[in-house]
Amino acid sequence: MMAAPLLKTSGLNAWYGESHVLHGIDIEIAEGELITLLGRNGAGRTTTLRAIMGMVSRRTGSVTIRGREFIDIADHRIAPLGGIGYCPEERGIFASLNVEENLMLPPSVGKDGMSLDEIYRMFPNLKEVRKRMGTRLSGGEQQMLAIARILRTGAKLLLLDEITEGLAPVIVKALGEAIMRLKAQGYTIVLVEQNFRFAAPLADRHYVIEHGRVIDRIEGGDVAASMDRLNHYLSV
Amino acid sequence: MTKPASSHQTLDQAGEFAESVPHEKLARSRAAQAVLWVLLIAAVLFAPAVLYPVFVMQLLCFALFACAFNLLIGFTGLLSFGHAAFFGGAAYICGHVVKVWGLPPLLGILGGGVFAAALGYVVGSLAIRRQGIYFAMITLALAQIVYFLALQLPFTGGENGLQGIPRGTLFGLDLNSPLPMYYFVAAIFLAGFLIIYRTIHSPFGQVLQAIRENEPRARSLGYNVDRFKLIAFVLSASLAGVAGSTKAIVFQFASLTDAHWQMSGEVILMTLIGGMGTIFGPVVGSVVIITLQHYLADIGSWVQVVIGAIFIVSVLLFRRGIVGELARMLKISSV
Amino acid sequence: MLKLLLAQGMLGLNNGVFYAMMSLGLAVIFGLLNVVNFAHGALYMLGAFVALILYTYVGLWFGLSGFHIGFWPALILTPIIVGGFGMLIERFLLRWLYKFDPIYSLLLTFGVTLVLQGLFVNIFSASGTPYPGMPDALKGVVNLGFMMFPKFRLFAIVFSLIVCLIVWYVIERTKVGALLRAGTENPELVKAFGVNVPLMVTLTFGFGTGLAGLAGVLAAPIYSVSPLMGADLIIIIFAVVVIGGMGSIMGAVVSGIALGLIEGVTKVFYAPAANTVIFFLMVIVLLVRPSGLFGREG
Amino acid sequence: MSDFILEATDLSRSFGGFMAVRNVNLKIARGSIHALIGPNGAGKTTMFNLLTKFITPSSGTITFNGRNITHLKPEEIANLGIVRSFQISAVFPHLTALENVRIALQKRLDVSYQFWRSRKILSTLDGEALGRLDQVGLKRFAHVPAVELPYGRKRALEIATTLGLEPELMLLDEPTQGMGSEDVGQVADLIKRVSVGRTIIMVEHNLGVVSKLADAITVLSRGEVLAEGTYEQVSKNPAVMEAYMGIKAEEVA
Amino acid sequence: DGVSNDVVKIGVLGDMSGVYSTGFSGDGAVAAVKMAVEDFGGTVLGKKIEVISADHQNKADVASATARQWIDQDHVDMITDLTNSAVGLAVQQLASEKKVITMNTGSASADLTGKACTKYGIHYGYDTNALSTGTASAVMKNGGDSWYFITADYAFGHALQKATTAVVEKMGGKVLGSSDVPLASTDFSSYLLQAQSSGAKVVGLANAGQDTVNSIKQAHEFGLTSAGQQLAGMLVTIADVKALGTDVAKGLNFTVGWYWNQDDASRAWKEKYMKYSNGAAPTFIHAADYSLTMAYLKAVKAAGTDDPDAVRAELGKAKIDDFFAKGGQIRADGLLEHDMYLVQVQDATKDPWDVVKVVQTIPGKDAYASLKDGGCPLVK
Ligand SMILES: Nc1ncnc2c1ncn2[C@@H]1O[C@H](COP(=O)(O)OP(=O)(O)OP(=O)(O)O)[C@@H](O)[C@H]1O
Ligand SMILES: Nc1ncnc2c1ncn2[C@@H]1O[C@H](COP(=O)(O)OP(=O)(O)OP(=O)(O)O)[C@@H](O)[C@H]1O
Ligand SMILES: CC(C)C[C@H](N)C(=O)O
Ligand SMILES: [Mg+2]
Ligand SMILES: [Mg+2]
Repeated sequence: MMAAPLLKTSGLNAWYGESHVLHGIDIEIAEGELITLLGRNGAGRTTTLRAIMGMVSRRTGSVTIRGREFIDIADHRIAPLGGIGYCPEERGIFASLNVEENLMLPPSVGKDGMSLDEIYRMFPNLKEVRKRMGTRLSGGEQQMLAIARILRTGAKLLLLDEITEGLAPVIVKALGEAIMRLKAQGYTIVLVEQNFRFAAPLADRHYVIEHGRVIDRIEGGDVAASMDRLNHYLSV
Repeated sequence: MTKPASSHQTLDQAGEFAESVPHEKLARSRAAQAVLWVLLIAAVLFAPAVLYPVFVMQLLCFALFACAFNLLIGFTGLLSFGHAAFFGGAAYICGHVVKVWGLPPLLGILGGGVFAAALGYVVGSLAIRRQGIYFAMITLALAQIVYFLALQLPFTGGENGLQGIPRGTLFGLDLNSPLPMYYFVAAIFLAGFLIIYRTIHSPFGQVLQAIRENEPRARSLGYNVDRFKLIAFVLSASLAGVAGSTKAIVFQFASLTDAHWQMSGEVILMTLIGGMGTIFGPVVGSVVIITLQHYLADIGSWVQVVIGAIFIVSVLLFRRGIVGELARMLKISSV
Repeated sequence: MLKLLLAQGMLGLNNGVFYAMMSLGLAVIFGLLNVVNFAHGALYMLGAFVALILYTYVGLWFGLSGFHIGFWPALILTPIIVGGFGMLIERFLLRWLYKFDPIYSLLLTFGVTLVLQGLFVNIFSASGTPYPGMPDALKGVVNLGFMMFPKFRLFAIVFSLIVCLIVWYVIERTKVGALLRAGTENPELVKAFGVNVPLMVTLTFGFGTGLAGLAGVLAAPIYSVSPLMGADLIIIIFAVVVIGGMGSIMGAVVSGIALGLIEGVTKVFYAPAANTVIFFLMVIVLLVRPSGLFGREG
Repeated sequence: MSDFILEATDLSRSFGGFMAVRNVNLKIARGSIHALIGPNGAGKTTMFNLLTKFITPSSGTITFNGRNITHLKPEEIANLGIVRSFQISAVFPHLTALENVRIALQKRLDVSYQFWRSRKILSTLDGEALGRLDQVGLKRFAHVPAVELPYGRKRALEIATTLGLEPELMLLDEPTQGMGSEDVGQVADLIKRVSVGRTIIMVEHNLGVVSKLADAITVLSRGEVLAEGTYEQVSKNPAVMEAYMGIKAEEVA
Repeated sequence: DGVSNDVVKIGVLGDMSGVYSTGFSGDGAVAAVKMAVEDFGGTVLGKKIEVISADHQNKADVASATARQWIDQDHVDMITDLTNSAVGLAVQQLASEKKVITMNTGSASADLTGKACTKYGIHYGYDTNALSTGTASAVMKNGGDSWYFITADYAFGHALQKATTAVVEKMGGKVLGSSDVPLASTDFSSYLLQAQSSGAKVVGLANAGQDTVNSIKQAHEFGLTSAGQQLAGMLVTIADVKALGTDVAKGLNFTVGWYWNQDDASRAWKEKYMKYSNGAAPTFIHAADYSLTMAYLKAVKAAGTDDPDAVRAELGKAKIDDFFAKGGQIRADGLLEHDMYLVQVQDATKDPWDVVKVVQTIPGKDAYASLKDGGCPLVK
């Protein structure tokens, strides 16, 4: 049994315009946990995160954070009220801002976010390039920047979407280490990943999503036993 | 792959091409087009029987102008905000050729067209170096230079304009009488319209569409994109010039109004209202606008307010224009 | 000759600061919202009319014949009113077009221009009306040695320069600018960071148009207030902005002033060319530096 | 004729002060599949852009079949038989699959500037276009607008279009990026199939695909060539292992 | 014979909203024409008299298109006002080709009855020659013998500058230069500086309406007059003087075709007119509009038809002697020759519209070019 969930969705439905993408997503995560959302392309994992952030045309059902209902909260108030940091799939580095401006951009959403110093200690590469325009960075640097950016805000609940996509193995490895460290520091993390090998050792629990529904839920400890099932879902 | 957060409708998607649609739609579109062609030709032939011929001639000139403009915006994806330079500039040249050199009007119109083509070559070469909104601004600035030349050069008559251009004769017919003049203008319009239609449905037009849809890809397939754009630009400019020259003969007048940037705005408006990237849209658009201007003339400068409001509403709600929206409702192709 | 050069230079500077303030507003709106605001000239005209209306008509409407709202209050009120009007345009019209090609917002504001100009031509006639509210303190001339220069114009120059500086500072040197730029690039994400982007966009548009309104008030006592006063100005301003580099705040200010001066000096040598010189320069700049003098590449 | 179809000598490109590609020498053997790999930001896409002249090199020369092509324009490069694909899929969205391919075939008819002729003459190409589509398994989608095709099929269409030009040298930028594993396999097979009789250069992060397809590999890192050789050679190279795979790297790099 | 289409239609084609809409054209002109029709009785030869009007926005092309339609479609019998010489020249030529009488009051260019004269074109009220004769010689007599012109850059401005130059040079003066300014400019400062640095004693304003008002105002603003230069407005109306205020305009000399306070008949007419015009006093152009409408209707009546040839012949026959024109005569070239008046701005009197006093009457034959010198090719 787990502690009272920090974030819980139940019956979450979401639409992009006319198209109904999520058909009732139920997930929960307790403070300090790390869960992953797995699934094939187009299953609706990204949309789940976006729906939590209010970044869809319409959403229904329930999203509670620390016990508070968020489904009717205006989209720009979700991050501050929920203390959430969202790292989008496409990284969302701003081309017209340099690295440091990118870092400083998101307003604080919680107490004791990391200072610039701490961030540069965690990602020394960023310090080297801090005056370079955002999109001139290499893919890996952009990815680091996207994560660092939300750590600064004091968000303790992180929604991370495909942070390893298109990255060289060397950087994937480094990111894995960074995530481990964050988890150790008590951050609560929702991870969307294609790269199961990356996600498996990190997660407390996996949710498998297909066609906008959670079709399975696998506890971290059971992964080895459930490998066949997983392979089938993901057809790896 | 990362998906765009929201689907973007670009200018390119305002129109669509016949052969990119399923076959039954294609058949229906063919039928609709045939009907439209018949209607258009009938209207052009018989309009002067019911309407004031000068008014219809004015319509035809602007319709040709808008069709020429549409070749760029609708089928090449280039917004020129300086097309008045070709329309007005050619009008002066035509006027000069006919009035001062004493050549027949047909040669005057030809001269205007050739001049506009040359001007189009210069403006086009400069402008196609940039895209989108920058392209629009550059054409606007270059057209301003043309405007100031029209104001300053002695032969244009400055603010007075070039007045009293004789209509002369065509193959012995006196163009001062309304009907010969009318059918002369109608012939020019239909010829211009045909050229545009053919261009759009030519191998060249096919490449233009490819460029509009994905320029880097067209380039990577070995198409000299700039050259295609430039040819389309020159073609459009010269037809705009023919339209302006013809108008100069009809009204026996070439003036700054025709070269002013507001004229560039007006032709955009006509095209937008009728439907960018549709074959018949610009004709419909110019009929709507000119008719409004004509019949609302009594309310004076309120016309401008009405037209501005129409502009706003069509940008907000009917970006496909009248013909585009109709085609969508009837599920036929508008090209 | 030198005297004339200096004198025309002063007038050029006078025009230049207007160009600067106008293109600044346009650049703020373009650089941050990616909207080419064709209505900028019309809003400048609106600013001048608001000043005139405050002075002449408000009293009449309320039956207080001696009641005028003078220049100084107008200097504050007008930008607010015009900016507010701009915000309405943004909120109710432009907002629906951000997801389409920027050409549509250009066309929309073009329509707005037609409507505004048409309305004012109808109400106030196309000919100008002089603005009677020039404050006494700014009447009269200053002897600059090489010319007599009206005090008011001197005031307009200094005042505009200060405004430009402040705006430049706020946008380039504070987080506001960064937020705005980010908000244009990816509004959804900035929203997800907890910023009320639509409000911010509305305020920015209001701010940019407010600048046009401010230029309008400053122009009212100098030129006569007429519905078409912004019609040709907007085209010049476009050229200024393209030369400066679209969206560059610095570029707008510097090239605005520089082009005013160049125009003024051209008048000494070959007056008819003065109107065209800006467009020639624009062509040259575009040939040499396609992204404008201060524009970012690409 | 030399065994190398394409040679780049001392190729460099800087953006502002930043050298994205520095003194790269590259030789591509005729008829091979040559992979370009390396960490993000190594300069792979930039290399592609340089080779196809979408950007101009700051210095260095490129020769193709012994001919210096350093100063040609992108479309001239393409007309020589060097055709590229893009990192993001590049189709003409509102043309049907058939029309997409036909745009490439049309070049051969030499009518593209003829605005006075009817488009109907293009239908002589339909047969061949269908053949091309068949080759990549898209025949039944011939009349579907490209925009409606799923992602993997768009990539296939892109390849079919590229093949329409009968390129001697094809450059593919991350052809499998963002694909589900089932699509990845298909595209890899496709590349293998069409590589017959031509040379292919590809950028790819998916090492599975690289190991399966590539005859030779060049590893770029920080704009420079880090290693060259076959998959076996390169994957055992310690420098590559450290810089690319991150094996042995202790900290975040 | 008889009346075509059973109606006599008069078209007032003017600048209804632009720089010339007060004082010259606009509502004031339409009011004068309508007043004349009413005074005439509303009918002629038993047929209704109809007045239509349109705004040409100071654009010759708009004017000519409107006139073309008026003639082709609406069967207008006479077109008047035609303020702005570019408009006047265009419409007069077009109308004459189509055999329609034009009676031009608004536009000033002497070319209308000079080298561009036409068979059915009449110019009524004033022209550039008449304006310059009185004003320029008055200024020359005061020692203003070197001139710089600020000229409206179109037919009118150039004609006025040419006519004034002729007078100045004939009297031994010199013209040092000129600046052409687009119609409806709002900023004259740089041209004024140019004028200042030319060192000319007189800055001649060959413009009108709003343009004149703005240039005089800005000349004051930049201290031109306090530095000793003299302004000469070549075409000024009392509406302009009102707009400037008598303190700014004080001392200005200019020429008019009529002034309301010159005699009893005129005063009486003014009183009546002000009821039609929302309380604005008539300028001499408005008076001319009334006078010419009367003259035209009388000619129709006398001819017993609205046939243009007959009416034109009638118009040339009768002497025109009313409150407006003294000893007036429409000549073969179409010009109405009548007396002009040199006036000077005076301090305000108890009537707010009494802004000038007449200092000199210039007999018609001195004011205008003679038939021979006019250069009309129709009269040989
Ligand atoms: N902006 C949008 N408009 C319409 N449909 C969308 C939009 N974004 C995503 N979709 C659709 O929603 C479904 C779920 O997409 P989502 O991005 O959540 O998938 P995912 O599981 O994250 O997969 P991926 O591996 O591609 O990132 C897909 O079918 C996709 O096509
Ligand atoms: N136009 C540009 N201006 C400045 N820097 C650039 C530009 N284009 C690329 N760069 C820089 O050059 C470097 C190489 O970029 P490139 O896109 O070639 O990398 P890549 O190897 O293709 O990486 P990825 O695997 O992420 O696609 C990066 O650091 C990038 O920031
Ligand atoms: C109203 C007028 C001053 C017009 C001027 N007389 C002209 O001929 O253009
Ligand atoms: Mg996703
Ligand atoms: Mg790349």
